Amino acid sequence: LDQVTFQLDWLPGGDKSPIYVCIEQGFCEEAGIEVTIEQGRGSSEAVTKLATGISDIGTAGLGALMAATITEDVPVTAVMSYFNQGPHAFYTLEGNGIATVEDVRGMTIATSPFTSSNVYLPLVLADLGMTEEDIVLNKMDPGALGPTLMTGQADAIIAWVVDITRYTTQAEEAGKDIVVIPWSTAGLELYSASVVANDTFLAERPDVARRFLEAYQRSIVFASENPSEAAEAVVSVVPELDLAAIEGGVNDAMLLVFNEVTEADGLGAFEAGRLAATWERVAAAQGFDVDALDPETIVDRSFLPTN
Amino acid sequence: MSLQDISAASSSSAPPEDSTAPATPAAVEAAKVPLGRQMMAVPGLLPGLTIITLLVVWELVTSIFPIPSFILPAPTRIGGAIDAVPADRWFDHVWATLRVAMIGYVISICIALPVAIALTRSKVVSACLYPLLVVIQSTPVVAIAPIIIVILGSGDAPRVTITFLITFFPLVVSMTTGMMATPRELIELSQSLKAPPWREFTQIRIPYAIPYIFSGLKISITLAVIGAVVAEFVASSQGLGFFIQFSTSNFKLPQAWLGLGFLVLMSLTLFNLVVLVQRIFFPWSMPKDER
Amino acid sequence: MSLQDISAASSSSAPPEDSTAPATPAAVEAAKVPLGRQMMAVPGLLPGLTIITLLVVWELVTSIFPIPSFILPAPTRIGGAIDAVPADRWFDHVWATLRVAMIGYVISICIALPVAIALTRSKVVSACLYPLLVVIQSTPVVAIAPIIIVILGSGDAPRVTITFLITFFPLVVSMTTGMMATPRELIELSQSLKAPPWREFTQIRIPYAIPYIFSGLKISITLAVIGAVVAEFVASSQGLGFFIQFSTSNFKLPQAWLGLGFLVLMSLTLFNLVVLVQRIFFPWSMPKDER
Amino acid sequence: MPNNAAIAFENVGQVFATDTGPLEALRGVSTSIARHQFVAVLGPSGCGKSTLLRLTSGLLKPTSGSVKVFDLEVTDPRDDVGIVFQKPTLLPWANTIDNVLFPLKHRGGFVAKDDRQRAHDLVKMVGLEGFETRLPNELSGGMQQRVGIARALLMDPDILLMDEPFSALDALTREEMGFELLRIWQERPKTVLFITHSISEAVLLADRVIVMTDRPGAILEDLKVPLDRPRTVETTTSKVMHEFAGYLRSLLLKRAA
Amino acid sequence: MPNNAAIAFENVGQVFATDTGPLEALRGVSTSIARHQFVAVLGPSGCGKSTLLRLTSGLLKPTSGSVKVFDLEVTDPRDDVGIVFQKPTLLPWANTIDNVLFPLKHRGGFVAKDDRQRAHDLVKMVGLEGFETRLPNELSGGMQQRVGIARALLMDPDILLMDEPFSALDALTREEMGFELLRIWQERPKTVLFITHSISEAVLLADRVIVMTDRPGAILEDLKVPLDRPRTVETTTSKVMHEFAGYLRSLLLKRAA
Ligand SMILES: Nc1ncnc2c1ncn2[C@@H]1O[C@H](COP(=O)(O)OP(=O)(O)OP(=O)(O)O)[C@@H](O)[C@H]1O
Ligand SMILES: Nc1ncnc2c1ncn2[C@@H]1O[C@H](COP(=O)(O)OP(=O)(O)OP(=O)(O)O)[C@@H](O)[C@H]1O
Ligand SMILES: [Mg+2]
Ligand SMILES: [Mg+2]
Repeated sequence: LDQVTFQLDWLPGGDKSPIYVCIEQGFCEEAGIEVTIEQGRGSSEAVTKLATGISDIGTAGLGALMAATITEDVPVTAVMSYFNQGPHAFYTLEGNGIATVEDVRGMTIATSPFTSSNVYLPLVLADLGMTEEDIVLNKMDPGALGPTLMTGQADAIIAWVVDITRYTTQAEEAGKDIVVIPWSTAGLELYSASVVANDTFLAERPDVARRFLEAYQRSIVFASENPSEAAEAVVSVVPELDLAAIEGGVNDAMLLVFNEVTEADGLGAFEAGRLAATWERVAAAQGFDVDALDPETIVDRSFLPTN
Repeated sequence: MSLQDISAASSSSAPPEDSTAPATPAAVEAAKVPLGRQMMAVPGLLPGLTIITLLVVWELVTSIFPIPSFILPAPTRIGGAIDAVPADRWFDHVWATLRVAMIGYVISICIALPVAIALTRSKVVSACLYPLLVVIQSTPVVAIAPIIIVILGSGDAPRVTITFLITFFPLVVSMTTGMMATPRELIELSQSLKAPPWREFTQIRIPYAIPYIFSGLKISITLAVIGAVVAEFVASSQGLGFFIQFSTSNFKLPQAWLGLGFLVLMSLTLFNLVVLVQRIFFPWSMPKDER
Repeated sequence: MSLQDISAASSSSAPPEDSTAPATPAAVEAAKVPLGRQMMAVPGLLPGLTIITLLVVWELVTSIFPIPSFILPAPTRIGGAIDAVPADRWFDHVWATLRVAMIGYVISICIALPVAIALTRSKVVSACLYPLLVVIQSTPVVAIAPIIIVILGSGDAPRVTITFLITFFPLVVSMTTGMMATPRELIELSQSLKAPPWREFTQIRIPYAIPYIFSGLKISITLAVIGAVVAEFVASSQGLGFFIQFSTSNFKLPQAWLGLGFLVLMSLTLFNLVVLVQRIFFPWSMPKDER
Repeated sequence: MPNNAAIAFENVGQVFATDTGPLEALRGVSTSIARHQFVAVLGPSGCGKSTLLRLTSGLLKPTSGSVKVFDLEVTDPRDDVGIVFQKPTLLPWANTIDNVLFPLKHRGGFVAKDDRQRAHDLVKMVGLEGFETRLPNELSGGMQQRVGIARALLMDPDILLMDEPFSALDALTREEMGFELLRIWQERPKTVLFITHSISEAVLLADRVIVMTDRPGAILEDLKVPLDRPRTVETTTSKVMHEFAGYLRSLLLKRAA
Repeated sequence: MPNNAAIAFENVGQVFATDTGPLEALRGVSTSIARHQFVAVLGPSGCGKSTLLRLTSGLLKPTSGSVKVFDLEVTDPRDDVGIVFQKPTLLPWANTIDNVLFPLKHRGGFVAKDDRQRAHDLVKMVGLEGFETRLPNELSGGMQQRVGIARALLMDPDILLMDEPFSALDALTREEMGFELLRIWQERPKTVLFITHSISEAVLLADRVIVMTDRPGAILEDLKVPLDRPRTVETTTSKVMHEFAGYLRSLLLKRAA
């Protein structure tokens, strides 16, 4: 069997289920691949590990890869999209008077200090004619976001839509109802989590990469069709996790994988226009020169399974 | 190993009541309010009671006030989380953290001692080395974690290194301070015997520095656990630190708190072990009534 | 404030060469290899040279070996990042971290001293309090960050609290150890004078414990900076810790390293200030040749 | 016990508990010292003289019997007692004057200009003029001892306990200090318990000499000194003194037999 | 200087630099001590006796002049020198026997059963039988001093430097210890520099007595003791001894004039 080290961009959870499905359902093995999972602590860290060859292939935010490429020219390339929408969203409570993104004007918003959402926040606000001055932004540990929202210390928080189930459960305990307002509803269209790979790996073992992507895609489809089995796959490797919660996480995540964009472009595709739009957003958000990078250079569609 | 040994970490200046021991006036006064002292007699009673009281208050507070469990779960609820994870997984996590903490701690001691000796012996070495030590100490581990991981891979090595980095400085500072505080008379005694210079350390400065060294060892043992945990935050897929972070990010708070409980228990036990080692091997370095 | 004061943190047992001072044989021997000692004479020369050497080696290594700059950028490249951020932003970040570190440190000292006195005075208090201190010390801040934030809001308060929690234990342990190590004769001298008991502390135990206390202060000052940084990881939108993490997560690595450099510089300066305070106010607590 | 006893020992015994077993230091010591009496204690090394002094000071509680000072059982150090310890026991961080002033500062008294003047006078009296601002480690052994003496005299205590205060002094300084002590004692009468190994010093200074037996310490003899006051340099060469000293010497030597 | 001088001082001066100004402790000390000579040093407190001893030991380097031991300039402590310090200077964590054995252990010698036996014999000799396993803080002042003496004798050094070794001892123990020292010195001859404040002790023990002046210390007189060896208890009462002691006393008192 070919050995592949798969890099997660964060801790295991429902949104990471495909790689566990790949292992537990034997898809990877059928493709002649044995996978080792390397856990991650954020997209930048994942990109660094992929760039140095600690891992071969994995998931990371496309924005992070763009930033890494333009500043450090890392030898990492995106080979497949995973989330074809931004996962960023406002979470608020029923009765806080926020129904659309526009309603956050003048509100107190809590966010974690280093989430990529912060980068896009000014863009979303700008689209609606606001700046960060129009809201009160508090940055805090991600673990404090939920409590802060429930205790009313913040009117809304910024979190990812993959966490809907978790926050809903937490709100239930506090006797509250969660309202989720994805930024895509305000027109933030971009690729986020993508499958990215080390260039050396792609160059030296293209066949393995192809077989892996095929198995991985199969796993994604399986997970979206069988969320409870996908959750079981995760929990059987990581027994600390709770089956019901993970199943919810799988469902939440799949909304970002299978949606109208997928219907239009296909699973895992990098559609040129959307890719360019993503880069424009990233460049605007981080103050890069839009012309400094051709976003096409960081993707390689040749490894995508032809389905 | 129980909690009683903690008390050995401190004491009043008064000796215990013992009919044959010399009693200072302070001891005599204490005889008038003997409850606390009587309780001291039962090993572990007071520290145990303190912790139990704390848990009871905590339970009451969480049951009386409407504190949502995602802010502060009740102890009983935390205890209930023990089933959330199979026993052998708990063991794995505890063992992973303990292993890293202990290896890092031991390495730290083994390196800190010669470094402290070098710093004590030579002013030149000291002038060159001290700023580097402060630099290392003040570099936040999280900031250089990627380098450590890239260089050391993803086994125990990076975590042991991080633990080492966190525990090292307090050890060096206390050891050096102790060795430098050795009274001039004792140094002169050593010099007058024209012994090999390293014996000045093994037989005079280090024994003299024992209270300082143990002060450093006590500080560092808890830092070793913290170090292992921080290392797990940064790079790991097991250990209590990983478990806590993982549980928190999955909103499983009672389980995270239970992990925290195990962590605290581990720290307490290790701390008490250090105190015990001092009591057994260096009784003279403790106040007389503590031996 | 320059680097020279670091050397004061340590010394050899030999006094400096001074024609009128009593010279021990060690000093005489040193006269045969005077280069290092001659360099000692110029304040800050040796520590400065060490750091410069380090930077040069680093520059050479990064230019000779193909080390990708996202792992270890060359110092020159890091220096170049100074323009990445306007000077007043740098100042804001430095000031935010410095402020939190200093406030936390001072509060820590103010609370640690009475706690150490209570631990020293009463064995019962000690038996009850010590386990709690170890519990607090061994609780990873990151794990309880949510509670701290929910309780204290999002101003400086949670960050100061975190800094306090990190610096507190080493201070308490070293202060307590020092006060308990006070020789029995001196305690008896105090008792024989029948002075108010607190004077035993102010005039005997605390002065005696000064070397221990400064050992704790030196350890804690660097921890205070670390604490402020960790606090910024957890809850902040400014400060060097935030800046480093932010730059890292945006892959602006030279800029992150420069932030690290400022952090290290801040630590070094504060550490040296502590050493300076000891030298100015408590010269007798340092080896004679260091005053 | 008579009402005018400044210090009274009633069947005092002291057993030290040590890691290597109990050690009986004193056994059945009973005696009393009248107000303003000057009592010297002689005895072999390790017989319990310092222990006796520590019991009187209240730093140690007897394991049997009782010690009374001014008819009150001693449970605590008292503030009318001044002690010269066998070791100088100076604060290493304080200079000579500050060490001498320490009792005043430590009891919380305000250090007036007057007190400072008195401290300077005492330092001068013990022959340390010019060493006021030196630290203990810059003084010779005998000088350190003299700082300790000056310190005990500063508070002008009712009871003065002195543990071999002149042991590190040369003959001349020793004699001078002895006469100074007598002068102070006569000017401002106080009860003095004075431990020494010098027989002639004991005889020259004291009203009474207590001779102790070897460990466990007990009182071997308790003798009135047959010499008039005031004692002068001439006394040192008087025949009575010589004979009495000779008797004491024979007592102390006897234990060997 | 003659070739057989064990210790030679040549115009030795010592000035201490302190925070509060320089202090001249010794000025122009020149003398030499023959091999196997027993020399006592007398002098007022603070005159520089201990300083002289520290210079001889090599723990201190003179600020002017030179000190030679066996014709070699002293730059370093030597291993054929044994020292009894003025303070006992025991290791607080070691018991009596371990403190006595310390020089052996510290020099790295293997502690043989034999050495242990010798240590026990020495402890017995200084009268501390039964206190072998006690820690220093469980010993009386005089007992601690005796441990220090036993320790210095363990290595049987060629040169023995003793700084008021018997100052905390009672008359009898002092005399006994003096005679023991003489016995050892006669059995295994060595050069002894013996600082004391007891004139009679100096006369009883030494071949030569050096009397020093007040600070800055210099040699006032250097006298041969007109007494034959061996000295015995009878010597202590002899007329020659008495007269010589009287002369020394007058010398020491003279400085006051
Ligand atoms: N703290 C202690 N613990 C154990 N034993 C002690 C302690 N203090 C004194 N002793 C023992 O008690 C006995 C008497 O000691 P003490 O100090 O009173 O003697 P001393 O008469 O003052 O002798 P010296 O003239 O040598 O000073 C000694 O045998 C000593 O070993
Ligand atoms: N380390 C030092 N620093 C400064 N001054 C010192 C030091 N050691 C000794 N002195 C001074 O040198 C002088 C001589 O001291 P030394 O200890 O030699 O006297 P001594 O003759 O031994 O006196 P004693 O009989 O009292 O022990 C004293 O005035 C003392 O203050
Ligand atoms: Mg005594
Ligand atoms: Mg001396």
